[in-house]
Amino acid sequence: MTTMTMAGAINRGLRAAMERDPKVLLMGEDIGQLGGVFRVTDGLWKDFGGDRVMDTPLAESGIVGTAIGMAMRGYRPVVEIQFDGFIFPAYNQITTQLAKMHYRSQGMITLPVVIRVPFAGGIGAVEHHSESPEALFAHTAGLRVVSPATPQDAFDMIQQAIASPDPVLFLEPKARYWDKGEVDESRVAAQLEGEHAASAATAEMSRGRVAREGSDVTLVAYGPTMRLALQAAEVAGADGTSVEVIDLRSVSPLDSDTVLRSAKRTGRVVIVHEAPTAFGPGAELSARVTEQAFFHLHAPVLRVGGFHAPYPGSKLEHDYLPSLDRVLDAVDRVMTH
Amino acid sequence: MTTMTMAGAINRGLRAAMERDPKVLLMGEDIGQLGGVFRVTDGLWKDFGGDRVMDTPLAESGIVGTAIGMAMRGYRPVVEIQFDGFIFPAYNQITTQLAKMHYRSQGMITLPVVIRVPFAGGIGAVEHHSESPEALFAHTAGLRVVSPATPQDAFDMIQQAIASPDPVLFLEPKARYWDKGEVDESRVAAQLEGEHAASAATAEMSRGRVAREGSDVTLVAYGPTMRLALQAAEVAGADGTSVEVIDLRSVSPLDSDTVLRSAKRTGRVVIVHEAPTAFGPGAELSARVTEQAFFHLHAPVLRVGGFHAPYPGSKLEHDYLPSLDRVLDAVDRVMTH
Amino acid sequence: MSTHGPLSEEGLVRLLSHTGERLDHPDFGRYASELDAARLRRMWHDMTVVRAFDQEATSLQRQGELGLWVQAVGQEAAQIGSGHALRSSDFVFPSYREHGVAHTRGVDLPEILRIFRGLQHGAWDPAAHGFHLYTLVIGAHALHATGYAMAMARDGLVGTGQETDGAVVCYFGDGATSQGDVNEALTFAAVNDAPIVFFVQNNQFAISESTTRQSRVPLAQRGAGFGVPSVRVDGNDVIASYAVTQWALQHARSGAGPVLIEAFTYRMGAHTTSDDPTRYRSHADEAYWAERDPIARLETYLRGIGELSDEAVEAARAEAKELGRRTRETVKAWGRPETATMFDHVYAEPHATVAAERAWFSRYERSFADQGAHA
Amino acid sequence: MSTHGPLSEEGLVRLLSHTGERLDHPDFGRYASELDAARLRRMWHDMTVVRAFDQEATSLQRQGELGLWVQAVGQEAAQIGSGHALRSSDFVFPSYREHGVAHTRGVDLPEILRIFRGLQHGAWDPAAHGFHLYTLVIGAHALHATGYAMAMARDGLVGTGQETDGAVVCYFGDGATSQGDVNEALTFAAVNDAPIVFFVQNNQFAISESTTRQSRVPLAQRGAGFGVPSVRVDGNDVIASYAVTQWALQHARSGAGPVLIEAFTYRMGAHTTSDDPTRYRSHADEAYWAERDPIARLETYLRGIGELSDEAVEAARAEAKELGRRTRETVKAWGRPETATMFDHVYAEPHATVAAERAWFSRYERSFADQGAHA
Ligand SMILES: Cc1ncc(C[n+]2csc(CCOP(=O)(O)OP(=O)(O)O)c2C)c(N)n1
Ligand SMILES: Cc1ncc(C[n+]2csc(CCOP(=O)(O)OP(=O)(O)O)c2C)c(N)n1
Ligand SMILES: [Mg+2]
Ligand SMILES: [Mg+2]
Repeated sequence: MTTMTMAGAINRGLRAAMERDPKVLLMGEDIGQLGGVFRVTDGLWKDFGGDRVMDTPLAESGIVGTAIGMAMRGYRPVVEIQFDGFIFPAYNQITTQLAKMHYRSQGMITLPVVIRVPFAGGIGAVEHHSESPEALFAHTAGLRVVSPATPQDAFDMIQQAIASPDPVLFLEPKARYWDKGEVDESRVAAQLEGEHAASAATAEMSRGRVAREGSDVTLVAYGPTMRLALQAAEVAGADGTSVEVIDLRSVSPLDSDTVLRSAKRTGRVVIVHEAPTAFGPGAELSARVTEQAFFHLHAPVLRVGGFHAPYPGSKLEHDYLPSLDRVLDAVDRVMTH
Repeated sequence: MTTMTMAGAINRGLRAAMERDPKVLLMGEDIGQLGGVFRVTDGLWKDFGGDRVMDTPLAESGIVGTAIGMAMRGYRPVVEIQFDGFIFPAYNQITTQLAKMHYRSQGMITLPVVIRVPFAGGIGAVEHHSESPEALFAHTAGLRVVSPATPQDAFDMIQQAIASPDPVLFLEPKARYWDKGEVDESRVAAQLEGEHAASAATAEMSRGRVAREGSDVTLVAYGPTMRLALQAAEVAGADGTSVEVIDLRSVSPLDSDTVLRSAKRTGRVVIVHEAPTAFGPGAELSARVTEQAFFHLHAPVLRVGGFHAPYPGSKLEHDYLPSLDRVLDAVDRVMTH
Repeated sequence: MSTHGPLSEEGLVRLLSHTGERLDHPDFGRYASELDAARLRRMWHDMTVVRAFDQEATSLQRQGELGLWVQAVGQEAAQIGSGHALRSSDFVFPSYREHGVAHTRGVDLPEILRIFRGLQHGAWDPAAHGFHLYTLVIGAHALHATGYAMAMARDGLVGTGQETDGAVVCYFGDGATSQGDVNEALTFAAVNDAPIVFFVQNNQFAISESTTRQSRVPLAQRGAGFGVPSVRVDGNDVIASYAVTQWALQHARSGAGPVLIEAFTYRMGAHTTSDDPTRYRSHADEAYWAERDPIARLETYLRGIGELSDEAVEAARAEAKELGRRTRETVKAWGRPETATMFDHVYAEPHATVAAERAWFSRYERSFADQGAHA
Repeated sequence: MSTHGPLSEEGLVRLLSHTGERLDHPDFGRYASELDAARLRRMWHDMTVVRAFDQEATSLQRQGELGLWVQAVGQEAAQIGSGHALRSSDFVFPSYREHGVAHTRGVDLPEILRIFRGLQHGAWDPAAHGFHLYTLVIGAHALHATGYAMAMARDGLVGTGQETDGAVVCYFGDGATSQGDVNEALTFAAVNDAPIVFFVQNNQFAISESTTRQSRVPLAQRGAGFGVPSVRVDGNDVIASYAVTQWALQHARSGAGPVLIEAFTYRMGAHTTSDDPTRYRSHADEAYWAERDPIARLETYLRGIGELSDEAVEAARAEAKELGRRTRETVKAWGRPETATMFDHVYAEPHATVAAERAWFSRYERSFADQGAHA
């Protein structure tokens, strides 16, 4: 076990993947000498050289599009998009090409491309640097969308994402980059050397987990809001409400089974994410839980998310984002039934 | 009253808007001499000239981006995107610029840009020509997303969209282009000459309507699936199930009030759309209905939509799309409770 | 014809005049030196067969056997000429009209129609043919091609002087040059010295829009703006199309970086079977270009030098006829894919949503079978 | 310094050497003829004040009063030179580093800091200043600028020879030239003969990446690929920057269509206050460019011709100091916006979702107030 920040854990995970497989390449803006604006690729350019840690032209469509071409020749490009709000120039390549090429080719072409995106808010940044666009990708078949919430998951999941034959949008909660945690480096290494490594890795990365057990309310979160969810569970617990916290880890696929198992016990579900509530990830979770556990529910599934407004100036972001009070308010509301 | 096809009604609506306001311009690929690949702009180039019906370079980002610039100088560009699957090169301009400029400028800049998109499937087309991307736009604040289902609505709503100061994604169900209906041309003309015309037009375009009354089940649809929904109501009615059909007309805003009024009476809701079910528009409707009418519901809200797969080859599209049987199956399922 | 701007004929490399006389060119003439009469006959044969197939597909569409067909009539010289310059170590990224190139890459032509019959979106194994799938989103594949070329260089398949050296050829149209992706591809290719040939078929139209709506200047000029050497060629001249492609491929395979070719040609048919060109172009224009037919031009030349016998013409006609018959039969024999295949290959690894929907769908379908059994 | 490629100094228009000697240029010299000593002094003054403001903002960021600051140090000549060539009938689309241009357009400099203090995303009235908001998505505004220019032409504000004739100037960086949107803007501008000047400040870096990562060749070459006349200018020479912009504006305002200017300069500071340039560039490089400081250069020249008195220098220093004080006070006095304003201006007309969320939020906030009242 080693103590690492989440940024450090991703860095270590990238390094391990590059050492394991010479076909793994990093591509992005400023990821080389600078080590990325968040320093997530720090030291990799020095150790692996500019051929494997490539500073690209400033063009996101070009980055993803050329990564697709390289993946077609057997490379495993790991692309960094500098900030959430700058993924949209690549949206066409991601949605019409990256997501659909495997299907278009009847499985003849696989595109093991990972797109790393520092995402979500809370860091006092200017416009376009704090967004949570996951629903805009989860709706499109062919993509996987995951987000780690701990250094351990960050370390494991980046390697699983790289090992997966499917394209993965790897969303890194940037406000959590400097949170520390214990990381066991051996488990994922063993998994990735095992038989059916790619399948095992993909499957594990696609599953949620119960992060805290409880019996009254199921509180669902992932990535950026996990810390908040655990805090809320703590506070509610002190008030006598037992909250089970589920870390989804994956948005596509959405591990509704893990949520349903819990929901059927608690009968109450709250989901919290930074993405805008309207047409957001919580809508899908709510719809599925209602479809599949309707007669177990004591209360409607509630959603706590961003508002239907552009991400505001940073002075207002803490009012825009789900807060401890707003999560507790939702927990209280489901508990009234 | 005049009998028109939906394509003809949009054409007439565009013409009326251009006659009413010299600032209205059309922009797009092949909309001039050719009249658009669906002939929706037929005759307009001849009558208004190439300066008001502009054939643009083949670049969707460029089309929307320059339309934004023209709107900043007081024009009202109506952009045609040739097919649903080709809107994605413009996604960055739509999501980060068109949707956010009003907010960014604290209301100083309004962008009355309408983006017309022939969308949805059922016409036996090749890849990228049959998609339903509405959820990918409704999640973003700052955009309105509407879709007419009848020639009358097509005629009215295109003019209301043009009159609205907000950017509007105007989704035209291409498989319904040649369906005929009666159109009263005078009502919207009067509305648009009235006081607060823009407000009245925007408000009306943003509301759903009860298309058929019923008491057992609320069946919600819009645009491409409205005909199917009415058919299903007919068939279910013959079997003794009274189905109320709601035509949402607007996806953003989603007129959940109209749905809720009905849902509170029927206690059963089914929504049908062509967009993939997962993270689709029905998820938001389901979540809202559950949040706000949970204790009125006899059954969970059910969704009938496309599958989590790329739109398939056209030989399979009728299995991919919601069918009469699938809608009736969902109606049956909610009726078992 | 305009004498400047993107439709001018200025600066076109030409080795065969439109009346069928053989010409020389100081820079590019030598790249055609290996084209002996037998080789030219082969090219003529290929063009003829490809055109016949094209016409067969058009009539199959008219009969309702295909949802759509995209004709390449008029562009055979650009496609067969460039295609003949390729070798197996090269890799092609077509757009959606490159049936001629497909033929040179060994794709069995009727297979292409799987796409247009709505069976599937891709219809051949790209790796087997060195020929990627058609891409319908204009310009998107230019970036894939560039990335692929970067990967080839990385794999040591450039600049060794061996037969294994290869390059990518990426085909797109005049309209596509306006797309951001194509311009980004030029940037990425240039700064990475990627072994890629951007082959623009300027067929003068993007559906109904004249190339003058896409550019003020000849499209070949675009390359220089990115530091990419460029050449304009008469795309109705199969010999010149071959020669400039040969030059470009040698440049790219040697490791000297990307090249852009503008092949100036004319789309003699409609954009697709859904299109109606009478709405936007004149008969005079069509007649002018009919006189410049790429196949007739080579035929005149070969006949003139006594290298195209009536037997060779008859053989081509027979092969075309047989291909037509085989195409009709093949297309009509294709069954409808199994419904459940729509869930295949969405992901390479299991995905819970797909699995759940597939399971639901099969229960749902079975429920009808059961009802049927009970009825 | 490299002698070819995008960092070469080849072909730069220069009217003031880096040691402060006045030069002539056969084509562009005359466009600076109206710059008498008084005008040059004004430009020197503006550059000095803008730099002082820039440094003040940097220290405010260090003190935690701003979330971020984007310095323009080193680029004052390109910005003030081009800004002085503008008139009120022109319209500017900046990217996010054009504080110098903002100043010439009458934007009160401290107002810019509203953005960087996180109060709002846009901080001035674009119409009032003929100066659009900053756009942070690289290259996106190049299309807005082009559309705006197309609209100006449509409004008859081009080619009349009147003072009402105007043009758009669109600023962006070397990195931005790689974006699809910038290239699409060149296409749209060219085919529409839009009255627009694309002003590329090649400050040699896109954050940490050298311009050699964006292009093989000087960026001014890009224009020609689209048929857009282009010029390279020494962007640290305020006189030449003025002159080429004057030429370009006259060209565009006359209705002759777009122009591209590459101003070759150097970002003397960090990319932003979050950046650490020691990770990617050398002191030697920085020292080389420190000797080419655009303000010092003009100062040397004006001193040399006896046109910059100690009083003038003192006056500028005093104004800068006063601006610094006012900036600090203004910034610190800004309150936090009302929370509910985050729901304002999402749409111009009511939107049910926003209305419902706003209502919920106000009930929710009141619930705390109520609890407070009860407690
Ligand atoms: C991104 C995108 N926008 C629009 C279309 C619709 N479309 C199909 S072909 C075409 C014209 C293409 O013209 P060009 O690039 O010259 O190629 P050509 O068809 O002439 O071979 C258009 C607009 C598309 N396929 N993709
Ligand atoms: C689409 C997009 N991608 C990435 C970024 C992050 N980013 C901000 S500034 C910058 C570099 C811009 O370089 P350049 O265009 O040369 O302008 P400069 O900052 O040097 O003035 C980058 C990559 C962005 N703002 N927008
Ligand atoms: Mg063309
Ligand atoms: Mg720069």
